[in-house]
Amino acid sequence: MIVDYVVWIILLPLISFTIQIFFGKRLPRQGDWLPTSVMFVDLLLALIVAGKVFSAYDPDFRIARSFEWVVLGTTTIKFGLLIDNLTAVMLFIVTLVSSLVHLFSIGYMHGDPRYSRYFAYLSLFSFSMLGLVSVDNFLGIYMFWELVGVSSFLLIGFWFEKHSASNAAKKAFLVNRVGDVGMFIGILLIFAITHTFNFDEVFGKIASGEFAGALLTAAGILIFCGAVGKSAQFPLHVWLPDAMEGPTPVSALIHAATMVAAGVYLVGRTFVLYTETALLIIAGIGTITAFIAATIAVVQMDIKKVLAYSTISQLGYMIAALGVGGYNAGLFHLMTHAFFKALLFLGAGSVIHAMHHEQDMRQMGGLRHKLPITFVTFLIATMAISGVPGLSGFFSKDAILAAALGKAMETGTLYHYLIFATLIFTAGLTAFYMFRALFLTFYGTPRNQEKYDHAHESPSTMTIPLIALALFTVIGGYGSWFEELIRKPSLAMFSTGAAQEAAHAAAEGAAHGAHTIAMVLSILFAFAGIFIAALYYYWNKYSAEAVSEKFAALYRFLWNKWYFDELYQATAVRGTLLLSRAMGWFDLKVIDGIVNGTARMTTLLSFGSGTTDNRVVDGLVNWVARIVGWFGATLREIQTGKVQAYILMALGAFILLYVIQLAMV
Amino acid sequence: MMAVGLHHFLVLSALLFVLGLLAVITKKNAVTVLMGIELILNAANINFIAFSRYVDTDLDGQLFALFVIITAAAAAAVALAIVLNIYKQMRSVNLDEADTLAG
Amino acid sequence: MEALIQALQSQSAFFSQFSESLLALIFFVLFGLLFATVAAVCALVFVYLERKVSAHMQDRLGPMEVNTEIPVLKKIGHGWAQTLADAFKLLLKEDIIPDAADRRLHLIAPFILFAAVIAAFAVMPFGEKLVVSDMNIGVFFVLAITSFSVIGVILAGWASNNKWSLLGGMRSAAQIVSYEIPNGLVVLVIVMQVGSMRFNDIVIAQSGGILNWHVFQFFPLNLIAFIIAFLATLAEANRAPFDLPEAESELTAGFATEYSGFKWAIFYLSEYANMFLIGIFLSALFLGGWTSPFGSLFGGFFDQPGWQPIWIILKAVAIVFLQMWLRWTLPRLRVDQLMYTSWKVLTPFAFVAIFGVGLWMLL
Amino acid sequence: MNYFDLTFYVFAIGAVVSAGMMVFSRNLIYCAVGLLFALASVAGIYVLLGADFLAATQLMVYVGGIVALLLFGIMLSVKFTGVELRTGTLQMLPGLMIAAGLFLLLVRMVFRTEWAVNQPGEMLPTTSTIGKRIMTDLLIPFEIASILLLVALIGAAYMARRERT
Repeated sequence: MIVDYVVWIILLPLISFTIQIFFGKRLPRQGDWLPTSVMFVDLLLALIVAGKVFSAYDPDFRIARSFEWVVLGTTTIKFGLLIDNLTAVMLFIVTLVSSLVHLFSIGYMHGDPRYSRYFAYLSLFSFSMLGLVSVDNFLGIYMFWELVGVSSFLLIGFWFEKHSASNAAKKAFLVNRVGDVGMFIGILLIFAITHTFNFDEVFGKIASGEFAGALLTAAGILIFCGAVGKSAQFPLHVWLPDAMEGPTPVSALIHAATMVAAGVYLVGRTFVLYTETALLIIAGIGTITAFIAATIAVVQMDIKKVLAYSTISQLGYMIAALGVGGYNAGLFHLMTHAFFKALLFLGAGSVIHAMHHEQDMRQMGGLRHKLPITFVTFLIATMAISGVPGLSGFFSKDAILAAALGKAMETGTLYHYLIFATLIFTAGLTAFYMFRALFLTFYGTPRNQEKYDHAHESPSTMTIPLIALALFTVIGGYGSWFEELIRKPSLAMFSTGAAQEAAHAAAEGAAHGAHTIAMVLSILFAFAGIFIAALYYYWNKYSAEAVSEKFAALYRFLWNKWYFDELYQATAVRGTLLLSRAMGWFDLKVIDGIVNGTARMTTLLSFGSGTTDNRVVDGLVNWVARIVGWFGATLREIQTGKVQAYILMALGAFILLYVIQLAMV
Repeated sequence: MMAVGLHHFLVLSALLFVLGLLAVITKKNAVTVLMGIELILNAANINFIAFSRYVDTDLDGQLFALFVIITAAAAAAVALAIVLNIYKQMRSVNLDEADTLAG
Repeated sequence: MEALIQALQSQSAFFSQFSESLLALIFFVLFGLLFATVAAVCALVFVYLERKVSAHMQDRLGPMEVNTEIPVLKKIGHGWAQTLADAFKLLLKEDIIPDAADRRLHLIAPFILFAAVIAAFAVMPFGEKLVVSDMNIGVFFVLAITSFSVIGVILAGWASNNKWSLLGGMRSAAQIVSYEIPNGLVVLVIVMQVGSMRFNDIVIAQSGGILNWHVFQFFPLNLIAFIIAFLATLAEANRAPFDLPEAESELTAGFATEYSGFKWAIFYLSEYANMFLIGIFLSALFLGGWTSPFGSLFGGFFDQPGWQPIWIILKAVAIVFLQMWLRWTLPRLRVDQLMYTSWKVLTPFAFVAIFGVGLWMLL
Repeated sequence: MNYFDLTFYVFAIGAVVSAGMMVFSRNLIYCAVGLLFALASVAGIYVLLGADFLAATQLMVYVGGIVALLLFGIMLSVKFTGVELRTGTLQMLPGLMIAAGLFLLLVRMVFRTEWAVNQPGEMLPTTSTIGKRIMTDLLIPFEIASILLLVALIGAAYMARRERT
């Protein structure tokens, strides 16, 4: 029953994509109503599914149904759906954000020459993302993973006339490919060892100890590579800021709320795969990402770039949370982040729409009078992401910090204390740069009077999604249902033997003690960040320019995004070019030189020998030649150059051989 | 005359095979050569199916013949396209006249 | 048939004095003659029908007068004897073979065409028991055996050694080959649903009244399939609006230009026999075949075996009437429109139908 | 001589005679017609061997497809208006000798090999078995065959199209 609903949730966007891509232009209003209404139906279905799943109120709730897909000799590849609490939550998030973004896009994309195709792409994305969160095996997740990548590629490069947009699309696709290749190798490694793609069967093999050791760690890290690419983690985070070249609602849906969270979802879904070593790497990468992205965001002037780096930073938080064992906290943050980051992006989209596609914050200012609804919702989202108590972001971020501190106290290693310290400092940075963006955009005096005068509040198709998301941002963190329902999967769940609940309980206890400290620290840092931002940009007590001049080197370092793009340009891109140039040089100078040298030497030699040849040898050779010539003249009759004659001769020879052999036996 | 059995089919197939071969060897026109090839493939198919009935009683032979038919269809299409191209180049499809590359 | 012969031999002393193979030979010939006759009679009826349909549709006065002096028959009126007169005229006309024509192929071509159509009748289910050979690949057999007609048409066009004939033949061949594709695909739709290619299985799957007919299942996918099948078979039979191979205004009479007398009659016969074949084929696949549309209504009275041939012939005649209706209503297509219809309209929709039905059955 | 044998001889003689017509006729269209009847007779032979599905496929692919294609090929590749469609032959005598020799060898092999002949059972419908095998153990060959057909389709269409300059 639930499975049927989920099948329809996945298939409906595919159907609307098919209709839209082929007939969209001929439908009334270019067909925008079709994918939009389909997404709202999907949202309704997802709510029904969530209701049915949560009414059981059982953390171990799961329905799996699969069919035999390919039978190759003795190996059967199954394909199917897995529905548990996590899937239900993800289905709800995706359909909610996607339907609101569809609605928002009707206003935002109005008048675009490829309006109908835009909605077709959105449908394709929704289909892929919904499939991604519902399949029950690695192969399926990989297929949908790539489909999500393709739709992201299509949407980033949607305005492909712009050179920067088509380049950004290519960059996103290529950088993702690096991670995906790792993931693909990981999946093949898992298949090679366990002979199955199915999650439960693979985890069962791990639980029974058939799949362990260094190979398991390697498989985990390889699978994590996919997450690194898709969730824009260090060192593959460079594509996400460029992806902001796509339409802003797309940034909200794909590059903030859902697709980039797929990496987090992947790590969560395959959590039992990761050994302690793998988890430490995951936590480290998440923390580094969170910190680097936050520092870059501090100096950005483009409103979407700020949000992009903030997304990377928050994804780093989630990954780090999973890495320190805060399974629940990471996925909780995934959900709340989806709400407030989608809200932030749509708010930014509303601002950009009002400012006639101006994205530079230096051109804005004072917009709170002109865009009241956008301002209020943006403020709520900013407070949520900064961790102001009472909003959803506070609860989830707090849970992550508590998990990090709990892990540090439990293990007592330096690494884990370092991770905690970095994360809490980054929390302060987050509050600072988000409020900086808010003050620059909405407060102060208008810095571009002309654009300010033309600004106007967006139509209701754009403000309704803002209000709806703001509502979820406020209430999303309350209640303990998430903590109780999304439980960290333990190996015991997949082993057939007796359950081992003891380890699970012990870990919970340590985390609880850390909670209070973490909460106090996080509130402290959040308000410190907001206060400093206000000092600089609201009260204007200090001048930001002065600081940037004083620390010019650091500022340039951050402004250039830690020189990552330059680094990759210098190593990967230039390296390839250099290598090929070196090859070319080698071919031209060395090999050609050798050949030429040989040729010259040969000329000399032959000149010398030629004279002797002409006189002495030729007499002999001519004689031989005449004999060969005679043979040749006789035999060339056979070589007619006609295939049919050759076939004839080959067959004749065959028969001759056969007869000879018969005669000999 | 003995009752029809495996041998009859094999002899029939051999006869069709050599007839096809004869067409391949002796015909000047490329299209007729192609016809000869089709006949050869059919002779082979008779063998496959006869063996699948008389020797190996599951359907492996028939399946093989099916794939042969598929391949023959693809081959005929491509070969005819080539023949038409040759005709465009040389205004003739006689194999003995297609000797541009012969020294 | 083997069973039939053996049964006859064991039952009757008269038959047992002949060898089995001789009897088989005789039966082959008998069945062939039977079907040729049936086809000829059908064609006569349909020619008459076509004249009447066209007359009523286009207000043609036409042949309303041909009659006899025999008192009883004279009463019928309505030019009933026209078609008989036609037949006599055709049989008695001189058989002209152009000087430059290839005599042998000129002779054989109409018979290839005719044989292809007649052979397909061997698997047509006129009733549950009323079928010559209820092959398990019946539908596929029909598609395969009717592809002979392409060869007949090309040969007729070539052997006449005439520009019109050759162009008509080539056009017809291209048309038949193109429309075989959507036709084969939509036949697959039905075969997928039933899981068998045997005609009787397909018909039995639709028993129980009009609502169980395939055309109303999987709405609207099967309806689309039926429309595609109807148009594709119409084109394969070279009927208007797809009658380019014999477009009078362009090609005189297409591949049949150089034919006269009896051989021309064979072409004529094949066309009408083919229409009837299509009628039976489509009604067996989509319209319930020999089952009654009433199901168990009227106490199952119409479900008795005796009604079976009547039902299927009624349905076939209805389809033939539809074909005639289209011919006298629609103008002819251009060649490019013809190819466009096949490749860019019918084939994609046929794929939609296959995919849709497959998905539907999976869910 | 029973029913089965009679049918076999009818089809076998039909196949050989029409194949002979294909080989020895000088008229291209006659060659094609000879091939047509040879292929149709081979389809009959398939039926005798219990391969009903293959027989229908043979008719469909060869008669409806390949022979029609060949006829088109002949008509497009020969200047046939005014000139008769004739093809010459090459090396007829050596060809005949080789063919006869090969035939003798093949027949010798057929009769001297000890075939492990099983008594054939009843002829059962093959279609569903073929379908199931194609979709299970022969899936990969089947997919490759479909890709081959696609490639051939595109390649043939590309090669045969009119040059646009």
